[in-house]
Formats: sequence, C-alpha cells, structure tokens
Amino acid sequence: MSIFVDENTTVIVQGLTGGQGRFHGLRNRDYGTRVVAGVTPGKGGSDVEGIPVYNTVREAVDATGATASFVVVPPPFAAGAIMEAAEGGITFIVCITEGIPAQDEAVTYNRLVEEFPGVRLLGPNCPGIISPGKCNIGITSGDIALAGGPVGIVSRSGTLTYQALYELSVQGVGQTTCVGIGGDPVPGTNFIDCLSAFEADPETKAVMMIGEIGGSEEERAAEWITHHMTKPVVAYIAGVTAPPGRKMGHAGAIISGSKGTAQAKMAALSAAGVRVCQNPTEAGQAMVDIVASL
Amino acid sequence: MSIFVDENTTVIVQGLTGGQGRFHGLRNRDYGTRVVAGVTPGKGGSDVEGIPVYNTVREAVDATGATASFVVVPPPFAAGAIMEAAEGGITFIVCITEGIPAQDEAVTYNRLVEEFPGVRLLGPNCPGIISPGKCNIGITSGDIALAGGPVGIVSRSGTLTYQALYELSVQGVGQTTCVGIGGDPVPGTNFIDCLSAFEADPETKAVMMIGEIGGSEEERAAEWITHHMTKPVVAYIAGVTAPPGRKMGHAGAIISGSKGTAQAKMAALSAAGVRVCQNPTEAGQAMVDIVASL
Amino acid sequence: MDLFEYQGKQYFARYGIAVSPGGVADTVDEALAVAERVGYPVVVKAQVKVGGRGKAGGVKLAANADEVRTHAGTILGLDIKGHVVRRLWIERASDIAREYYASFTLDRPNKVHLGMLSAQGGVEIETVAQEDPDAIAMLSIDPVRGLDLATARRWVAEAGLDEEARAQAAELLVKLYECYTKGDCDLAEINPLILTTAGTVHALDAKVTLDENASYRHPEWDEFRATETEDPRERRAKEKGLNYIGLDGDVGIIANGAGLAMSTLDVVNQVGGSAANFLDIGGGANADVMAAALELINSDPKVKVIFVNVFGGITRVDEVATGVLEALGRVTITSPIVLRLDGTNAVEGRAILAPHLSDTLITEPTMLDAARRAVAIANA
Amino acid sequence: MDLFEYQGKQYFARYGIAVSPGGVADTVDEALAVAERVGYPVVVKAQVKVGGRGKAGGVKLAANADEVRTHAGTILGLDIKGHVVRRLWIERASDIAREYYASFTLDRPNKVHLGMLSAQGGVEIETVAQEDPDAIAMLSIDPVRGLDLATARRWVAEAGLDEEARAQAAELLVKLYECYTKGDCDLAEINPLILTTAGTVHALDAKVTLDENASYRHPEWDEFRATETEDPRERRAKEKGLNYIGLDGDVGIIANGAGLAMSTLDVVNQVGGSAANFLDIGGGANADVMAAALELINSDPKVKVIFVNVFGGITRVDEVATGVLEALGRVTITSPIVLRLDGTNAVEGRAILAPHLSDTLITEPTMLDAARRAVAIANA
Repeated sequence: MSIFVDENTTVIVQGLTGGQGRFHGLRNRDYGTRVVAGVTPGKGGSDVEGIPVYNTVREAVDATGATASFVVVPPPFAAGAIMEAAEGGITFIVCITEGIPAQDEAVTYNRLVEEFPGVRLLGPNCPGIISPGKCNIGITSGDIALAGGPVGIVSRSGTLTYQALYELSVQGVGQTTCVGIGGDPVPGTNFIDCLSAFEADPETKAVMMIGEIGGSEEERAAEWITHHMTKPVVAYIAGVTAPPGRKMGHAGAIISGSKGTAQAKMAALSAAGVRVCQNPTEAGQAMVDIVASL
Repeated sequence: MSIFVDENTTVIVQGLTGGQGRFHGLRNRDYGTRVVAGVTPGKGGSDVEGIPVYNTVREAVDATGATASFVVVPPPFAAGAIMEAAEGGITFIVCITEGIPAQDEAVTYNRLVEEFPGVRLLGPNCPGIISPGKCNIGITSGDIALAGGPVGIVSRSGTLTYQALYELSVQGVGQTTCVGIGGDPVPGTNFIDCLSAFEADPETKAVMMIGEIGGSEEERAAEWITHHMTKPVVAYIAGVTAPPGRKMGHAGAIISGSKGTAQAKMAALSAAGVRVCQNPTEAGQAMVDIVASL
Repeated sequence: MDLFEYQGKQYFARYGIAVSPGGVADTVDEALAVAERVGYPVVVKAQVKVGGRGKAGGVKLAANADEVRTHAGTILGLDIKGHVVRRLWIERASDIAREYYASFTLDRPNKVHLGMLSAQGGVEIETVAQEDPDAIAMLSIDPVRGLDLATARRWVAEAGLDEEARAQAAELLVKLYECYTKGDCDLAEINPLILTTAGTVHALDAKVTLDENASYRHPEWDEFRATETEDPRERRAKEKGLNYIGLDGDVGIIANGAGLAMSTLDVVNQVGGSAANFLDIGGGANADVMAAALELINSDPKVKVIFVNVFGGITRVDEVATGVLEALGRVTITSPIVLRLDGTNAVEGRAILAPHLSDTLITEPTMLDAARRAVAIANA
Repeated sequence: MDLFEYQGKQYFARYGIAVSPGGVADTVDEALAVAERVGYPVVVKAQVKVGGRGKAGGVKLAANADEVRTHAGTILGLDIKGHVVRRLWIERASDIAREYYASFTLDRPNKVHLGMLSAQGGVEIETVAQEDPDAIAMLSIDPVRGLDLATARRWVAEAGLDEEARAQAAELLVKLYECYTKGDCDLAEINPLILTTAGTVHALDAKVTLDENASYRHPEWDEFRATETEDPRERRAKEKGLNYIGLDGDVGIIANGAGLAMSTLDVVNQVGGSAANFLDIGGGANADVMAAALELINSDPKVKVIFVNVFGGITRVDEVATGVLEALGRVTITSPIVLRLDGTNAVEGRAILAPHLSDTLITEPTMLDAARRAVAIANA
C-alpha cells in the first residue's frame, strides 16, 4: 500500500497548457500516473497530447471523476486554483508553485480547514508525492524511486527528498510513498500528517524523515512520535552549520534566537527514539541496516 | 478630587421601586448623592419619595441628563439592565446584584467592551463606590467614611471595604474615593483601573488595596504598580489560611493548585514596593503612618 | 455544583453530545440489568466526585454477567478517598483507538471563554500542561460570538487530532460549547474524548461543574441536587442561608461577609490559633441568623471557643448585640464566646452587651485583641 | 525585505496609521529644513536596519536649529554595528505619557496570524516575553476572518492599555492589521506605540518586513528596494537568480537546492572544514548559471577550494557536467574544484568530465568523499 495516492488515483493538472504544467504533467503520465484531464480557463475543448483540457475544475471532475489535482500555475493564481480545486470536488491537491505570498497561503490553508475539512493540500512549494510504480504527482524524477516498499519518506526539502530516495534506491531499498511537504510558511500537510499515515499503512515498515532548520515542526513531530509511532524512524536535519537570522532558500529555513536550530530538533527527535543521522548518506545507510533487520 | 464620580454625578436607580432599590437609593440620596430618577418597566410616571420613575433608561436619561446608574435588580434581570443602561446613554454603571450567572457576566462584560468602550461597569456583586461628602452609589454606609482625602481605597471584598474605611476614619484619615470592585468571576472594573485612576487623581496621595485569594488580579496589579505607580500603596490580602479548592463566599475566593494563594499575591505586591500588612488593623495603621509622613 | 460522571453524561446527552450507551445501578441486580441491555463487554464505574477512582479499583471491565456481578459487588460500598460508592455507571465498553482531551472554562484574567483541546488525552491535563504545554491547543472564545463550526474545524486541526476524528470532533466541540454556555457550566470537560477503532468520536468521561447562580433557570438541575452528598453541617448551614466550611482547628468563627470571615481565619492563625470553620453569616445578623450560627458552631465537638467578628456596615452593631443575646436565650452554647463588634452603632451595641458579660461572654475592642483572647482560651 | 523606520512609517501612513510629522534628510541642511517645517523640538534619528541605535548615539533630541545641526552632523556617517548612517529621519518630538507594544506576524505552528499587544512597550519585547509573559496579550486571528473593531476593543482592554488610549488604539490596530495583511508584511511592529500627554495615540517607531513573494502586486515597493544596501556579492547573485549568503570559511560551495546546499555546509563542517558561503543554484544548472556561480565564488578571496555538489533529480547530471566545462572555458577559476555529481544520468556526466580531470578538477563518488577531499585541499 501507499499513503494519500495509489495506482487508482485519477489526477487533473491545473495549468496543464503552461510550460511547466505540460512538462511535468506529461512526465507524470509517462510514469504511469492516471492523468485524466487538464484545466486552463479559456482553453476548454483542446487537449495536451491526448489529455482533454477543461475550463474549470468542476467540469473536469464531472467529466472524469478525478479526485486529485496537480496545481502548477504561477503564484498570483495559485491560491485561487487551490480553492477552485476544493470547490470542484477534488480531495487531494498537490501545489508545487513556489513564491506564493504568505498572506495568501494563510488564508487558503484556513479556508480549506474551515470549509473543506476533508480536503488535503500538499505544498505549496513542494516536490510533490510519489508512490513508486503507482502514482507520481509533482516534479520528482521517477527514475530515482524504487517500488515495493518498505520505507516511507517525508521531507521538508526538495533536493534532499531526491537525495533520500536515491540513497535508498541505489542500495535496493524501495519506498511505499515519498512525500515532499515543502518548506513554505503555511504548508498544507505536515510531518505529523505523513507520520500518522505511514504508521497506519501496513506496507510501510520504517520511515525516513528529512527536516531542516527553522520553525518547530520537527519538534512537534518528535512529540507525536513519542506518543504514537511504533515503527522505526531515521531522521536527518539539514542546517547544523547555518548562521542564525539568515534565510537559506526556504522561508522555513531561518533560525530565530535559540529556536528552530538543527541541534534542538535533533535532540528532540533523539529523545523520541528516532535514529538521528549527521548527513543524508549516513541516514540512508542507517535505513538500509534497519530494513535488513526487519 | 475623586475618581469615577463626584458631587456633580447624576444617578438613576434601576430597580428603585423594589425593596433593596428603594432602601439603598434613598439612603444614597440622603447622603447627598444626586439621585435624579428611578427606572422600573411599567411603573413610569410614579415616584419614590419624590424621585420620578421612568419605564426605560433612555427616558430617564433624556429627562434628567443622568450619566450614572445604580443597578439593583434581581439576578435574572441584571445583565439586561446593565445593557439597557449602556444603550440608554449611561457611562458609569454600578451593579450590586449578587448571584448573576457567570455566563451572563461574561457576555455582558464583552458586549460593553466591544460595543460601548466608553462605558464603565463597577461590579456586579460589589458594595459600590463612595466619594465621601460627594457621592455614594451602592450599599456602603456613609457613616464610616470621612471626606477630605488623601487616601484612595480599592477592595475586592465587601465587608473588608467597610473595615478599611473604618480603620482610616476612626484615626482621622479621610478618603478621596473608596471603590469596591467585587469578587465575581467577571468584574467590570479591576484593581488596575482604580489604581490608574488614583495615580492620576491629584488629591489622592496614597492607596489602600484590599485583595483576597483566588484569581490573579492582585498579581497583575503588582505588575502594573511596578511600572506605573508613584504613590505609596498599602495592601492587605485576605485568605492566608484558607484551604485550597474551597469556595469562600465569592466565586473569586478559591485557590486552585498553587495559583491564587495569598502568599503569592503578597510576594508579588511586596516585590512591587507595596507595603503588605498581615491584617486590616495593621494595614490601617501603616496607612496612618504614611499619611502622617506626607 | 459538581456532577457525577453519569449526571454529566446525561447533561451532555441533552446537548446532543455522544456518550457510550449505559445506565445507572445502585445494586448488583440493577448493574446486571443495565449490562444485559447495553451488551457486553461493559465497564463498571464507581460514581464518586473524586479523582483517581481507576487506581482505587473503582473502574472495571466486565466481559459477562459473572464479571459484572463480581465487580459491581466489590465496587459498591468501596471507600475511595473517603467517598463511599453508592452508585455505579455501567456502560458498553469502547474499543479505543485514540484518547483526546477537551474542555471549556472561563479564562478569568482575560474575561473570555477558554477552550482546551489536546491530542494527548486520558491523562491529567495538568501534567500535559506542565510537561508539554504545546500539546494543548488553547482557544480563546469571545462570549459574545461563541464558537462556530468553522473555528472548531480549525481548532481540531491545530490540536493535531487524527484526521479521521476531526470532522466529528469539531461538531462535538460546538455542542460541548453550547452545553457549557447555555447549560451554565463553570466547567465542561471530557477526558478522554475518544476515537474508537470503528472511527467514531464520543465522550468516555464527563466532568461538569454547574454554576449555582444559574439554577433559577434550570429546573432540570433539581435531580442533580438530590444526590449531593455534603457534610451534614455544611448542608444544614446552606439551608439557613449561611456559608459554612468545616476546618480542622478549635476556634469557632462567626463573621459577616466572606472577606471578613477569611480575614478572621488569618488573624486567628497569626496569633497562634487555628480555626474550626469558616462561617459567613452575610449581611443580616438578626437573632435567628445568629442563633443558627451559634448552634451550628456549638455542634462541632472540636470547638473550644467561639469568636464572633462583626463589622457593622449596613448591619447595625446594636442589632447584632441584641441578636446574640436573644440567641443565647434560645440555645445553650457550651463554649465561651469572644465578640468583637465594630462599625455602625458599635458603642450602643457594646452597651447592650455590657450587663451580660462574663467569663464565657467576652468583648474585645479590636479584631486582633479578640483573636488573641479567643486563642488564649482555646489553648488554655 | 526589511524597511527603514522612515519607510515603515510611510507604509503605515498609506493605511491611515498615525505617525509623528517628519521627513527624511541625507544632509545637515536637509535635516534643518525638515526641522523648521515640522517645528521644534525634533528628534534626529539614524536610519539603519539594526537594533540598538539609541544606545549607539543614533537618536538625539534637538530643541533648536543649532542642536539639529550638531546632532545631524554627528549622526550622519556614524557607524552603528557595521551599518554606516547615510540617512536621517527628523520628526516632531512627542510628549510621551505611555509606551505600548503592538505587532502582527504569522504564528507558523498554528497557521494563524498572531497579534501581540503589551502595555509595556519601549523595551525589547523578547525581554518582556521572558520576564513577564502575562504582560503580552496574544491574539490569535483567523486569516479568513481578520480583525474587526469589536475584537480590537476587547483586545486593548485585555492588554490593559490605559483607558484613554483604548478607543484610538483599537482603531489603529485594525489599520495595522490591514497594513500587515493587505500590505503583505511578514512583520508589522510598532514599538513604542505611544499615548501622548495630549491623549493621542500614534506610532513612534516602525519595524516592517515585507514578503518578497508578494512584490508582484506591490509596484510601490520599488522605492523601498532602491535603498537596499546589500553585500555586493549577494546583490550580484540575486541578479543572476542565485541564492547566495557569504560566510566566514574557505570552502566555496555550489549546490542545487536549498536543502542540499545546507546539507553540504553541514558535511563540510562535519569533516573539519568551514564553508565560505551558501549558494543554491536552484533547479537549473546550465552553463550560464554554473559560470555565474563559479565566477561569484572565485571572486571571494577567502576561498581556497570550490565544492560543487549537484544531485540530478529533474536536472540531468550530464547537462551539469557540460555546463561546468563550458563555464570553465569562459571564466578563469583560480581555486581547485571538487565535484560530486549524483542522480539522474550521473554515469554519463562523469564520463563527460573524465578527460578533463586534473589536480584542479576532481570528482568524487559521494557527498562525504567530496567534502573530505575539498577540506583536505583547503587545509593543505
């Protein structure tokens, strides 16, 4: 099994007719994902390499029964696209858009929670989700993933997500699902959501978690793990040597005062029984050992 | 000078035609308070010993220009009476009613703050306010007060308010104003409001503060005193020996865990430079000494 | 007024809050009848107004009639921290997937309502608050606006409740808030609020404190009041309109006003004594009230002396003095009485008492003097 | 983007928030002109994006033209913690009765907006938060609903602002919230927010951080951007679309992705080295980008070795290898380069580089190996 998506997930791409949307949408379809429709206002009736395009999410959902959406539109339109997806009946939304204003993210997140409590948003500004061999929504390269489990991956960092997948795949350790939650100020899905889903997924036997400096999500995850996680977790936190007060790419990756340091996060996770590693390679090796011992 | 009320304050009594309203309303008038009207729905046009009665606060205010109201109606009608006073143009409301449900108090307090930010409520369940020789609204006996200042009194406890007044008066130390704020769950006026007004009143030279166990109002007052009070303050806190977890009369006088103990309050006040005394007599004597040294 | 668990659940049910099916039982047979009705397995729960009943053996799982018989028999009559179990609540056992905590109470410093919600339920919330305060999602609620479903949905997400529980929990919290406000509770607490393995959310326990001031608009509270098991002395006091709390010392206290009564306790303690009670006779101090108060104190075998501390504000001291004399004429008081009468008409009051003063009826000019005298007698 | 105080006040003024009358001055003469216009006494304030300017002598009261001349002359050119003062803000001095604190920011853990209001302003709010957390009234604001006047009125009462300040403060806070949200601020802070002796409430300072992601809808931000004084290397990097932060070590870092770049710093540190910079070249890694990145690192005299750490996800490693070779053909790089190229098409990529490898162009199979090699070269 996998979490959030599987081989039956039907996906629409909001922004399929754009450059990025076309590239990633087709790439996802080539991977085997059931990409059933695109949505671009004003381009309804056309198609992108055989994928029909609709003017609205509602039309696309009515025509195809899709339950997931891949939002790949520029920042000024992203919040609107996410809300349109929820209003149109989509229950799983992946938004890779980077650069959405924080105010828009705050309003969008809370509107979803308040008005559409059954809808999950992944991202924005995340690499997406891949269940190797089943479904790939987002910009992760399918080549570096390996089907068959038994490891779940959840990561706040884009490139380190790929690194984590790669470290496992080259050693022959497959993944059930790899979720990139992104490092934006108001992520729709957080570590705990993913840990909880992995804990409930019978095929996932262990979880690799990639965090980074800033915020307190890793500390909250550690607390959750203490109380609820029975499966082994390996973690790596990027940014041990990052200087305080500087933004390192993500809005999330900034240390304020003594809060959000890699050291604090690593200590919290260690205290929760997580195997904390010093670099991605070490984390990959630790997971290989754990999987071998299962 | 005095705080909140003075010799020009014109007062209506909501509930003047009831037993308590009549007794205290007339007593206040006898003291010299400008009690100009009563309000009792359905009894408009009548009078109580020459004080005209109106059906509504609005009518009474229109007819008399009153700015203060003395609310002395049974608990089921008190919240409504307070709101009617605010809506009718009253800016200072004294409510002595004991036994108003906490839910009503919470709604009433917040409605006043949100809709009538210029209106002050004193009480409920308080003895009222007396500016000796000028104005007495409530149930305090004028006999035990002494005009001429220089001491301001603020108290959460009814009988200890009288005790405090008496301790000073018998020694010839007068009061500018004595405010009983009451011990109910949601008091309209708190210690800080009164301390702040006394600090601003040129005739008040020192303040006596009577607190009791429960809640954290004394601690908050201590914090305020630390930052803003220049005049000497003498305090007495009742309930040093009270057992935790038992209600001692007021809803306020209950100790939960380590919070709200007399010891904590006394320590906070001492740290704020307040002269904290062990009993009302000692507090009175301390104030006599302070006044003598002014 | 604190409710028993079963009463709290009955109260919750009025507001549509889901609880386990169950019933009350005062005997083993009644327990069996409830168990047969709701279906096995059941939980047999002692109904006492004190925490820690589980550890004390007051909560047991019963898989069949035999076990119900055994457990009900054992728990009925059990003494849990001084509370003897007279009644049981028997309910269908739940398959618990997760335990949460939820409560509403008044945030007195901020004068708004405070909702507390935690994904870590089933344990003392004070412990969670100390060890991991971030695990409690605090929600300030403006009493004027109340709690709506949208806000409740945001709140359950913020608290990190499991996703499958969120929709139901949000709806339950809105109902619990309604119970708290319209139901005039000082506290409405569910610990644990559970998610079952079948995916439903309901209240597994109920802790409700009602605001006595609101009883005039809740005739339905009468049945709760009927089961109140108070100290008989405190109940008798309440019937007379007196506010009495029994304590451990030997100086009986009578004072007018809660603040003065507390202050009297303090002063007695300050001069080396220890109070036998807190007793506030309120504003009135006529002969009836004073007689009832003296009689009440006198019935406490610990009491060696009675300290009457009255400050005449509205109350006139001459009336108090007359009341004391009248009371003494009507009841026989075995302990010496020390009076401190001050305030309005104090001179007249003392004059009234003067001819009657003796070794067992003493007046002192100040609170402190009177306390010293009373304590000296008690310690003699 | 952090704003200078005067820019923050200009931004506040757009949303109707009261500030002291004043003006900007880059010279002593301009300072005098502003002072004459707004009226004495004035405050001469250094405009620097760093705290503690008051203690550093960057804020002075001037009662007349002479004093303005003296203070403006002294402050212009003053070095405050490495920030040289180039601009002044001259404003009419206020008679301060009380100082408060107010701010809005995002409460990231709870995903709502957080208002902080305190009657204890004028000092570091972090100090207040530590020493007396109750002195800060925290308000959680649902971004969907925003802040209305009724709630603001409740909030100012809860925070214990002086009564005469409350009505004005509540209105100001609603405007500040509007500035924070519609104005796309990450932070909108007023410290102190003052009550004057004349009874008016206004902002005496302004600390505003704008969310760069929202710049597309704020053409008015261009004037703020014009005054940004960045590290020239960081500015050049930004122009090229690179995310560069200068550090103190000697190992130059080039990586794709912020997480991998941070991780690269960590690994370099772990094996005993120290990074000269953070540099994220993002998803693209063509010749242009790689050339710009190598040139940028090369211009840092501290750098002794360059560590290129690329993981091919979307980016294909063969393209990266080609990019590096093209870049080396276009710019002269003085430091040795250690490359770790992994991921999609890594084999092809390494093959492309193979003929060109030397003592100054080295590949290593893993991140850790490459870090060790780079650090060995730097420490040699």
